[in-house]
Amino acid sequence: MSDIQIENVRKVYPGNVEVIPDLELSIAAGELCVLVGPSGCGKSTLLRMVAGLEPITDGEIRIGGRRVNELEPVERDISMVFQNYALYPHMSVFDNMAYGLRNRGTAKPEIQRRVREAAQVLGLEDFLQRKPRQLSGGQRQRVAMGRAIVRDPAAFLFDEPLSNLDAKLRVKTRVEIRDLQQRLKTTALYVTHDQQEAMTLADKLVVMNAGRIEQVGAPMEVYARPASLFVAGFIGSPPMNIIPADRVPGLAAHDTASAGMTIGVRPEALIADPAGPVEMTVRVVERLGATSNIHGMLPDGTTEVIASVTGETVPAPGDTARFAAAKVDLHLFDAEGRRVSE
Amino acid sequence: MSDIQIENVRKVYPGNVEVIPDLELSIAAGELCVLVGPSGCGKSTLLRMVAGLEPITDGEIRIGGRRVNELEPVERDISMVFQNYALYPHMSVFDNMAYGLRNRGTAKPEIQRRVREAAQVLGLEDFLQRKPRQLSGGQRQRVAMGRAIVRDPAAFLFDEPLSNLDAKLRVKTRVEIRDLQQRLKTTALYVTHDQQEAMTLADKLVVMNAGRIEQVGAPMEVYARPASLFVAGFIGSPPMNIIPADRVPGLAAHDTASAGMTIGVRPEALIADPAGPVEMTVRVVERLGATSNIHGMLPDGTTEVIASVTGETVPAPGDTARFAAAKVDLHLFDAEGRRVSE
Amino acid sequence: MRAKRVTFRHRWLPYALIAPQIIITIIFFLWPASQAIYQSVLRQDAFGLRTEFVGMANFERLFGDPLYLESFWTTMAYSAMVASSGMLIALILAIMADRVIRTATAYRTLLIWPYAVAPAVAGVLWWFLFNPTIGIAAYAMDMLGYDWNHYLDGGDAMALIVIAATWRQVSYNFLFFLAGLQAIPKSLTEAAAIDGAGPVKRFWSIQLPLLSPTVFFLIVVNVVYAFFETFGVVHATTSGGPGNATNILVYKVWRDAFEGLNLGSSAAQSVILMVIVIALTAIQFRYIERRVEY
Amino acid sequence: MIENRPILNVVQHVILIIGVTIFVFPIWLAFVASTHTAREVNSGIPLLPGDQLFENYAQVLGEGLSNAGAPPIGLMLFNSFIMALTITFGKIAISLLSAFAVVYFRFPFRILAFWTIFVTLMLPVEVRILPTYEVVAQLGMLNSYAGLSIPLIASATATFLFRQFFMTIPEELTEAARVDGAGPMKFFRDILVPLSRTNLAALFVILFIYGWNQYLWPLLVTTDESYYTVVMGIQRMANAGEEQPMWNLIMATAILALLPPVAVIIGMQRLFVRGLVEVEK
Amino acid sequence: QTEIQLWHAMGGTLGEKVEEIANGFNESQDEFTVVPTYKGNYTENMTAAIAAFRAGEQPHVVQVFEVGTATMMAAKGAVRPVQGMMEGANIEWDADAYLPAVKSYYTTPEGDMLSLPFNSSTPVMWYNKDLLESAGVTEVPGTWDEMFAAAEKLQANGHDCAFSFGWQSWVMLENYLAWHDQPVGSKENGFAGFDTEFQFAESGDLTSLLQRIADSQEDGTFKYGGRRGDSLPLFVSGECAMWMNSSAYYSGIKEQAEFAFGQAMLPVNTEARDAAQNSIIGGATLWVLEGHDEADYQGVAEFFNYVSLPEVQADWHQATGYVPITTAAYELSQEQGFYESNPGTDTAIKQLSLNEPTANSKGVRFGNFVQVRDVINEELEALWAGDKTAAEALKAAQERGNQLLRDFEASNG
Ligand SMILES: Nc1ncnc2c1ncn2[C@@H]1O[C@H](COP(=O)(O)OP(=O)(O)OP(=O)(O)O)[C@@H](O)[C@H]1O
Ligand SMILES: Nc1ncnc2c1ncn2[C@@H]1O[C@H](COP(=O)(O)OP(=O)(O)OP(=O)(O)O)[C@@H](O)[C@H]1O
Ligand SMILES: O=P(O)(O)OC[C@H](O)CO
Ligand SMILES: [Mg+2]
Ligand SMILES: [Mg+2]
Repeated sequence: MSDIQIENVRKVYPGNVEVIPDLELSIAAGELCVLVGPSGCGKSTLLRMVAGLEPITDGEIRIGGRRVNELEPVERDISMVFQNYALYPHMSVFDNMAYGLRNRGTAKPEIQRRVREAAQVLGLEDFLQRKPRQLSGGQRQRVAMGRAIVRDPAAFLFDEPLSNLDAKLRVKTRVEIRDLQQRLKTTALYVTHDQQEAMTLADKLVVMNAGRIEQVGAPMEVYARPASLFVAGFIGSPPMNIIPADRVPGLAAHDTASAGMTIGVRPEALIADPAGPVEMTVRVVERLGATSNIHGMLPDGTTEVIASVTGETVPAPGDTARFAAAKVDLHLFDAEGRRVSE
Repeated sequence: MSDIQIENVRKVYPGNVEVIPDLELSIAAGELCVLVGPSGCGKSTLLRMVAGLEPITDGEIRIGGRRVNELEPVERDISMVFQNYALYPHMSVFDNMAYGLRNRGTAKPEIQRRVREAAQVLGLEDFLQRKPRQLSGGQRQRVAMGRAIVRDPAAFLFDEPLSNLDAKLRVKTRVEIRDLQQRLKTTALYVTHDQQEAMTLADKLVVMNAGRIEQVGAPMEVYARPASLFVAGFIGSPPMNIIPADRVPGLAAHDTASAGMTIGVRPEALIADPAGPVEMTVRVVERLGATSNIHGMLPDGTTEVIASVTGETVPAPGDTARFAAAKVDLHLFDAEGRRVSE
Repeated sequence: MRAKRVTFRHRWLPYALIAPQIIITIIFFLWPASQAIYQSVLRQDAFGLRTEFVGMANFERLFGDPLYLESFWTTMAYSAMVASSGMLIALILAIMADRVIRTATAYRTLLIWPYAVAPAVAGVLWWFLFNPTIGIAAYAMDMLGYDWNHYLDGGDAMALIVIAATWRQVSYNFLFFLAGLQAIPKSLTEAAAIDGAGPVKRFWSIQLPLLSPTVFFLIVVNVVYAFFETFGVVHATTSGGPGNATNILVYKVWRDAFEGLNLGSSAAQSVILMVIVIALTAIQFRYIERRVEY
Repeated sequence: MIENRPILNVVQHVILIIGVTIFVFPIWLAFVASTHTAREVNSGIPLLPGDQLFENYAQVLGEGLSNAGAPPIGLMLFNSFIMALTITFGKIAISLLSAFAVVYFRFPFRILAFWTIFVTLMLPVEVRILPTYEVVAQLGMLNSYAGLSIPLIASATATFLFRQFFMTIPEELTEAARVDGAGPMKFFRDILVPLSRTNLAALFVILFIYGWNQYLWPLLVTTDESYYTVVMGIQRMANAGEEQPMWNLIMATAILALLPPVAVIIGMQRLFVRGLVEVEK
Repeated sequence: QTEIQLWHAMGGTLGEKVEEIANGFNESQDEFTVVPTYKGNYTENMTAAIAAFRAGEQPHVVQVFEVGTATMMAAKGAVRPVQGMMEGANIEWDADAYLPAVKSYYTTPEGDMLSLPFNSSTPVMWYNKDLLESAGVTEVPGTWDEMFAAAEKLQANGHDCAFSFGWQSWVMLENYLAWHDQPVGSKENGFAGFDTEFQFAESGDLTSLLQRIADSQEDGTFKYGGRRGDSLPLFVSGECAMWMNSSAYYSGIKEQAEFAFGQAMLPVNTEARDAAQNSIIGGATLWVLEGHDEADYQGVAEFFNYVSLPEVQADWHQATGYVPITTAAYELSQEQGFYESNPGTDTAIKQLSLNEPTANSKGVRFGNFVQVRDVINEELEALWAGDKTAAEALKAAQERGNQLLRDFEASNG
């Protein structure tokens, strides 16, 4: 259990491609830090620099206070779970988990003990003799986890470990990961592009965009007070509605609705109100059970808006519906997309 | 636009594997019918029999009143969208869409017109000359859709058309599909194993299990009154909590809680109540933004329960929390798993 | 053998499609092969003017002939050497090239050349290089204090044909190994690095096992190559000598037929070879079918 | 990359360069020999090109070495081309069709047909050379391009590779084509053949080289100089009977004989390598 | 015009000469065209023709070396005896014009000439004058003892390899035995029937000589350079001072050797005899194959007649080193002064006619002899390689050879 310090880190790929200009991040010991951001923003690059799989162009990374820039991956005392699991296809589940221990010269009985322990934690006892191809996706994922935990490393690194699972399994597995991490109390750096996953897992949420950090904070803090339009659009599902302030006059105070400002309002903050300022033509209604998403279009004909409502009575496609929002639920952003603090 | 009638259909695969014993289903013209069910329950098999890709062992399928059992796929006037899209990798987007028309001897200008029209509807105009591998997953999916719609068939058949997309895109695309189908008013049979997709898309929802239909109905009807334990557990996310009736004495009336009966209660129907009959030890709390899922364990130590709550104040892992549920939100099932009507 | 799950239905088309190959196979393979079987139980004079049925005598003679058995072992040793040295060298080069991915293509382009050289010509080239009187390789050996003479020394002659045959095949093996190595997901190597395996350990415990389908495939290809296609090499260099040191089975089949004019024996040898190879084919199919199906 | 140490990289390059040098050396020497006089080659071994390049190549291209059974090389090259291309295209054509039939149809006698074809898989013509020769002679195909090439087409290697590849083509593609109204032949032409492009390229290279490099068979079935192929010519020149071989001319011919297959292999390198992987997997 | 196919084994300059002869014939008349085709070495040429015969595609004429004689003779129905063909053709022809030493080899006991002697040779000893002189060897060795003595001198002079030879069975076994009037096999070396057995291993002097040669590899006196003519480079490059092989290497040596060379008679092994008997011929003859139009054979006969013309033969003899096959050609060469201006070029013919041939020296005629030669080659190579002693090698060769003789008897019985 160690902290991870990333200081002034820069990454330039061969061919002079600067992917990360200058990045600063500190992860406390035992914390689960989730990096989230759109594809290509440099999440994996950062993670791989921490792992030692990618040279660090500039800056310093410290794990447990020790500078690791020049260390080989194995010397950094980390474990990594890959997106495609990277299980050794020709080895049994047992051997997959034991491989790292064997390479470190751990004694046989000790290996036995640790692997069995991890297998028990992950419910893999019955599969230890199988090959990865004889396992389902979820089971494979758990083997990858098992491989990471048997070594009891200073830190876990996860690169989109759930993206190969189907929706249902993904939800289930992320609970397991969270549970496990809380019990083991190992520092973890977790990369995903799924904001929901990020929200539910993180102690500390880091939103990245184009190699830079847009916002760092507790998930609910980021959700409640997105620091930028980018974060506002990225976190939350269905995503926050982004409405040019001049489009819906009644929504916000006049003084704010100036100079290219935009208003953000979450779908669940829109409340059906026949006198509300937001008028939309309903296109599609999705009934999700407890809630329904109403997809509509503002009268300007270009701005799409989603309202998330509970209850049985919903408008039908083609109807015109009106919504209101409480002042406290409105987020204001300036022309550069930065939050205008209120 | 034609209706589809499936009557007494039976399917036995070579090797005497009976996959569908006897199935009856009627899809009205213009209706979007979604088949949902766990993997291996026979959804694809049924769809493929309708498409003409799989011989029908027994029974009859009629499209637009015409018996199609003996017809080749091409003669049935249907279009199909495959799970992996099955785009011709060596043909441009244009050629992919035009191929079916060319094979039918459609005139060149007509092909041009129809493909351009479809491309416009789907926002593919700029990609017509690209090869599938040069497209993103979402774009590929749209090409597959385009290939289906250019022919203006009597019916669309979809086999898990979204399962290769990531979560965000899946949500977006299903809205598009719904929108498109509503505009074209083409009869559609849609297979998925994702209950949320099924719920949001269907005019008519068909829940299948092991080659049999468990329930047919409008999505909200199925959600509100699941006909069986299977449907109850399958539809809704997080899934309905299934609690042996004798485990939580205070929850339902004594007389119902007998003889192996079970009570179903949806996570959102559990309301935090310090005096509520449902007591659980909190294991994990997932904060999703507007709502939070609280995963816990009943005192019996084996029954897992999820409560879905709104609001900022949530219990922490390790806490004990209590919940209540309104009588109307309880679903009762008998020992065979059939709904006990109330 | 399996077909696709999705098949077409047609009454005569499949027959029409398969007919050309079947016809060619029957005329130019099955018919001659059955002739070979027929001839293997006959004794004939060279011109085919007198024929006598001798039953299994030709086979009995072969199995009782120490020279045939010697030729058999020679072939085994030769094939093993060609296959193993060819694959080993290719593998080493491929590993090196795989590690320097960006320049791999340049090396590949250079290494590909020998593959284009006919075995017979490869034989001629190496014969030229090792010619005891004018060959530069023989000269170099001489400088190193080794008196190279493949006309006399069976070991030298064997080395010569092994080198000539291997030289050409290394190119081919290299292509497959490089492609195979590059197809191994990078993340596996990385996972192994994190798991504390150094480059050598990674190679033995991860890359090589994952390369095993390629290795298996190449073993089959190389053995078949050594068995049959290197006829030209032998013919162009040692002609099976000195003594019987390089008289490999195919060469013997040919020589007994065309130089020895002993058609019965040659046909019997053909039959034995066919049996061996058909067995090999069946094994290969078994393996591949299993691999495809898992 | 892990272990990104400069010394390791240097070692790798050194090994590769040594490897390449050893492998290219015989060809270099052949070239060197082809630029000297016969006498220079026979006495001492030059390592650098001489000044006879033009003379030697002019001689082999012009008159050849007719007494050693080698007519002017132009004709032999042409024959090699015809033979290699006939084998290549012939084999690809019949193999594509028959692999299509075994993979995409179920029909009576399919298994029999399958084995009829596949017993030939690894049996080269060398093991049944005499009876094959007699069959070809009976069919009057000695001294003809047909006799040179068709018997060598009778092998299932290409069929086997196509079958392996076809088995990996997703079934959905076939179904999509059926839904799109494509019958078997249309599917074959519009989908299967274009998809097999890289495999075709790989096979083209392999078969071209196979055909070009044939040696024993042409030696047997041709007695008419106008059908001699170049590989056979080289071997004959080297096997000069009772004389000292003309190494300079032999090597000039060898270099010329090398160029077409090398051109094919290098020109198609990218597709070839990709095809290899797909074929093999 | 009718085409006459002629398959031959004459590579290099010899091949050019064959083409010259064919052209000469083609120009001399306009009814027939002889098309010569080089089909590889003697073995390849012969077996290609046999394979072609089985396939019904045989040439009219095929050149077969002397060891194939028994095989060809046995193929009744496949070959057309020359005597009958020539006599039946519309030409003037005299069988007695051919040198007896040459003719007898290819003639049946009944006096029927089977094939046309075309290129007959005999092994001689080629020597490098310059080398011998500089080593102080004034007299060309005439006996094996002198050979080894010369070798010592050469080595004292810093030259390792004294001698080598090619066609080893022919030179060192068949001819050695004839030269010393000893049998290769029973039944007059096979002339008297197929039921013959080899006896060469019984010759003690042969055994000890071969052993002595093998041992002399130790100091490099003898160097083995391969079968047939493969060792020619050893001689023409100046590496070995003496080389025993066919007289027919004359043109090749003349073209390539950059030193003064000469030819002398084969050395005598005084352990066996004081003086030589005579050597036996080698080279090849032209055989006529059946299965063509009768009219074609007229052309073949005319061609054979042309080949036998004194001018043609003399020219061939002088250019190649093959012996003249007709008395007329020999006399013509003498008249032309060829032997005076090229001393030693009559060595071959002198060797052949040194004495009246005995049963041991008129030639060999064994079935399957092509394979027997392979066997002998293999066993001798084992001897040179030190894997066997001379006695073992000869014994093994004899046993394996006898087996081949029995095979031949069985399939041609
Ligand atoms: N080896 C490389 N050489 C050059 N550019 C690279 C290399 N690897 C990645 N990149 C580029 O760096 C950028 C960041 O890549 P990275 O893999 O870190 O993104 P990511 O955030 O993990 O995206 P994703 O969610 O798609 O995995 C991308 O633009 C990518 O193209
Ligand atoms: N060709 C076949 N031969 C035999 N059994 C088959 C065949 N195709 C499918 N099955 C079996 O039929 C059952 C139903 O398969 P089907 O593909 O219809 O399921 P599905 O509901 O579409 O599942 P999924 O959600 O995984 O696609 C499965 O048990 C499957 O193994
Ligand atoms: O080289 P040649 O033509 O003299 O023939 C040598 C031997 O006689 C062949 O058997
Ligand atoms: Mg990434
Ligand atoms: Mg399915």
